[in-house]
Amino acid sequence: MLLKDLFAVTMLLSIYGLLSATFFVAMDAVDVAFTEASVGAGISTLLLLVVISVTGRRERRVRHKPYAALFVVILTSMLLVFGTSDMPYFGSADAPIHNHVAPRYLNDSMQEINVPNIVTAVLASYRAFDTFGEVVVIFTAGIGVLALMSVSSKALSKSQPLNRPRGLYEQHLVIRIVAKTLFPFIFLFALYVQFHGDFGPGGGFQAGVIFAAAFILYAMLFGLDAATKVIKPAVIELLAALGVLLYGSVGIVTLLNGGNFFDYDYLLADPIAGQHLGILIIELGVGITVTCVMIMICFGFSLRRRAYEQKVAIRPKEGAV
Amino acid sequence: MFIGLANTWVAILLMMIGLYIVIAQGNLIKKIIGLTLFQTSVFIFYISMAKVEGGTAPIFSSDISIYSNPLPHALILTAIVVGISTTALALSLIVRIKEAYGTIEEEEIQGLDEEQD
Amino acid sequence: MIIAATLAIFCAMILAISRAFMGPTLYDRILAVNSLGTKTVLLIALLGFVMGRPEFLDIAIVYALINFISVIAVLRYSDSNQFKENSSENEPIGKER
Amino acid sequence: MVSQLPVLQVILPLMAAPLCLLLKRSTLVWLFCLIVSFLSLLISILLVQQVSTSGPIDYAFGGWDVPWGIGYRIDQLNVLLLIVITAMSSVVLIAAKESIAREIDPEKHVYFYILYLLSLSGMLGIVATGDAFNIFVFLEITSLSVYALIAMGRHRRALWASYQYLIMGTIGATFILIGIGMMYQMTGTLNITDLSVRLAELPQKRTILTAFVFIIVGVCLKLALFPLHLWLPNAYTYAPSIVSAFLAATATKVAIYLLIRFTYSVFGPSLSFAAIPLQTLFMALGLVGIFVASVTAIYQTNVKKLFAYSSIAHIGYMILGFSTGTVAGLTATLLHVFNHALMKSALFLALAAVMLRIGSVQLSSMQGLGRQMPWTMAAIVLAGLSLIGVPLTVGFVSKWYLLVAIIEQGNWVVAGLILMGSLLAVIYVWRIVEVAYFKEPATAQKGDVLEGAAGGSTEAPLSFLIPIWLLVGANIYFGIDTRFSTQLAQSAAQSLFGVSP
Amino acid sequence: MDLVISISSGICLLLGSFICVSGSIGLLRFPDFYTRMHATSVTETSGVALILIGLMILSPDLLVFAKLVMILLLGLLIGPTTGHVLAKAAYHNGLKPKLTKSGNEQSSVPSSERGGDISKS
Repeated sequence: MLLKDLFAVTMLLSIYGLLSATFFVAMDAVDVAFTEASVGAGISTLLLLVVISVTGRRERRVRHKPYAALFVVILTSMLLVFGTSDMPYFGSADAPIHNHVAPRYLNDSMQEINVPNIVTAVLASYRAFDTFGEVVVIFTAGIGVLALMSVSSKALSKSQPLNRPRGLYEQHLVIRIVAKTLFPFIFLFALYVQFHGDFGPGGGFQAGVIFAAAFILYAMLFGLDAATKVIKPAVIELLAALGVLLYGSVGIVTLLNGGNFFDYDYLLADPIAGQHLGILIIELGVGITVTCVMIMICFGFSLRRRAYEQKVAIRPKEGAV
Repeated sequence: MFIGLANTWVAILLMMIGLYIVIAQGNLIKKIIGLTLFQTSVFIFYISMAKVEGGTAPIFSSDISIYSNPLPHALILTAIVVGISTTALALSLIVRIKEAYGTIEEEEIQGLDEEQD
Repeated sequence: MIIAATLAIFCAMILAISRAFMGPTLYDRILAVNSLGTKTVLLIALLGFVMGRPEFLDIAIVYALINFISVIAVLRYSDSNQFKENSSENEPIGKER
Repeated sequence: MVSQLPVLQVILPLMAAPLCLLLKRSTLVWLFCLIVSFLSLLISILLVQQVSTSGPIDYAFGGWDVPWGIGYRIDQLNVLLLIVITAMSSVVLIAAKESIAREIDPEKHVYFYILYLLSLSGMLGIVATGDAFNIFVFLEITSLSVYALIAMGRHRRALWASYQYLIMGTIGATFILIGIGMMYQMTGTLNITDLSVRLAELPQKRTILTAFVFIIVGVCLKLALFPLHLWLPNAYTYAPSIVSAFLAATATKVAIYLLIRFTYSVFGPSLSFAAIPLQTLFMALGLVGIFVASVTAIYQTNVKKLFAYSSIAHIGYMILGFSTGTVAGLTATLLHVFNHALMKSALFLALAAVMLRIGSVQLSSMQGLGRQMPWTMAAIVLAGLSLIGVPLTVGFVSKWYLLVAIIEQGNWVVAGLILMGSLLAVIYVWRIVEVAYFKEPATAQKGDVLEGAAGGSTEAPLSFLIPIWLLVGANIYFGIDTRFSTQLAQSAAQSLFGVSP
Repeated sequence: MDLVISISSGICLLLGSFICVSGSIGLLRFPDFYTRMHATSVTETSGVALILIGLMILSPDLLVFAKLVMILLLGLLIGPTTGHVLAKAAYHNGLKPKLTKSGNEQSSVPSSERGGDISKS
């Protein structure tokens, strides 16, 4: 990473995301690849770009304190190589992980849960509480970003005082038309991913990211004001909370029905149907929260950026382009 | 021996590059990029261990008998989400730091802080 | 034949990556990333057939979409003021005491 | 419903957090949080009773048996931590309303309370869970919310402190993730009980040792053990006062819990202490930490920072007890976890009151405060005495147990050094006493004092004095009547040695 | 019948991958941004189309076929659009095509250095 241009580094990170996702496909981890593609190459690149557009793209000067860092890194890597030299070889079927807990998931989940995508079964039923934690993590991040970035409405005047040139996109016809034709398709696809997660790769998280990406695309092309008109930020906040609550309420209902937390067998009379219903609802909760939090984060960044640009523009230094 | 663990060691190499960037770089955004790299490499490490020779993706199909281990996949899905959440929060901190200090270079920020003391 | 195509796409990806590394301009990189994304879509589609489970083409679709969105995003934000060299601010904006 | 207590303990604040968004009004949200927090306290008290009568409680999520699903396991060690966390959170929250109104913009109050509840539930989740990966997830919930909470401080340095903490914390969490991955690789399980069984019978030790080292380093980063403590002072100093009080009372305690849980329950003392010279290392680090941090504390001009360094020193005491590897030493550590939470929350809450009234916690601006805010300053003095370890306070009890444990091992030098460390504590506490009681009140307010906090600073409001004196009272009560705390700590320590092979 | 299928798909795949590789070589070897762009965008569309058609012939069921068609449509829609936008953005921001042999590769005037050389550190 000797590049000084943060922009180039971001591009390379996006490539890294794409490549690692491809690697995950080659390693049979299709769900992970799905997520990594949309997160590593999509959302995180997007966020980095917004931030770089605020902070400036160039690193000031290269200043390394390489010796301490090198020492730590070499020590750690030696330890890691030492530790991994004992590990079972790559792909060997008699490694402990393939023989202790996982066989039950592979062999019995069809009878117990009847969801062909075993990763979904593990994620949403066997380890549903981890996934609940995951949703809460993303909710936390959303609230944290809001707490840090929210601009009071007073500070942000609605009419943009700085006379920005009409950006590339305000005048770009081709891309707007193409995007417009794409939107219905993207939403349809997101819905497919959301509800097809039981049978193939996908699920609430991935669908949420796709939804959010479509929405962010809309905001980028048609402006933030238009986007906030479609969904008010306050509504998004509420929906994000609602998603978490929806997920949790499944657990509460199972509690009230006399089962343990997230024991979907108690949702309906038929345990298998109960499992299906439970997984459906919690995936919906995940989807809603992820969509809203991603939109929330991107809006937060963009609004802050606009406020920042306004402040910059007020200064006598060369303001608008 | 070398073939059998090559995957793991490549993951370790990537991890260490990431860790080095986090520690050595002075630019806050680059630190975050290093952190992302570090985390993603750990994901690679996890996913590598889930692979079974001859297995396919753990999605049930009646004519397939060997699947890769689904549990690490489920764990890493969670971990990816955790990673992006951390990144988002860190980036929002960076924006605030830029607003408050006017720079995102570690050294300059520390200099500004010492000035104030 | 599928395997040959996979390898060819793989080579093409390597070439694209080296262009992304070399730059030299911003747009070269964007172009390289975009072209890499397209090739990744193909690679994933091909890999599905190589591994005998072509059901997982959803991932390829996601790639295509994400690729599109990220190129748009790159161009959108490369349009911003801060990307110019001389407009990086040196003084704090928010007076936070 | 009784059998569901373990999950309710965590789920209650977790579900309450998003509900806060619906309430909107700051006061309402505060009241709601307070109720939730006290309910959790109630649940943890019930859990203490239940565990002490009928032994550890197991709880299986989703009805899946443990190695396959996620299980909670509440034993004597967990309940100790649960009760400390919930009690501290509840007491601190009483004072939150006034303090927050002063230090945080009104439109962010709701976010503050949500993040507060999330960090609370994250900590509870870490403590209650019996699944290694679940620990990681809840660790991240806590960490993310705490980063955001710290960054809400008024000073711009809060941002920088939060960023540093984020980098360190994320590296630590990722290290823990690597360690968990290696353990999983070798055993195929994530459940802690199952792990301990399968790790013990494993022939190859190299990977396990590496996993152990990674987890320990990761936990120590979170713990702010001496050479890895750099993030802590700034984070505690520039965070909003309430957050400082809450964190000082709970965050490092959770990390100590993780350390104990991993060394004793997962890896087992035979592997943890035999394979690496961990005991000697920790003893040395603990001692150096005590001295370096105490000496640094003496030179601080910001009282919050002073106590932050003192926290690092006290982590040193806890690590010393831990490093003995005996029941007595572990009892001392756990007792100190309990007692230190009492002292530090009292001190930081009192500082929050000072912040509320005079808008600064610089030592120089506290001149003559003993006359202006007699009750608050008296609380600081009493809690400070407890920090030193004066008899009849909790500080004395835990130091006494620590000394006994160390002398039991015949380690007189270390015992002497601990006493010297306490002398250093006398110096830094005295500095505050001197300024507050023996200097005339500053006539002209300093520039760095917030506007509106001018001149005649008066006593803190009752909403502060009640929790502060509750804590000070606890400091003295548990210093005299030590049955409750020592019994909790002792049974926890014994259970660890009983369980492990 | 099988033979016909495998031969036709093989031809499509081979042609497609050849086109893709040649496009990438162009991306690497051509002298400036616009020529590189020309190389990739022209070849990419046809290469993607050919490879996907090759796979479509092989597809075992209708769902896979439909997904491949979707990818193809997306590719045909997105590829040219991004190319168009990219070229326009580059030109808009002052990146001049390299016209003569002696011309500097980054012939942009310093004031509009947005797209200028950065990475030569």
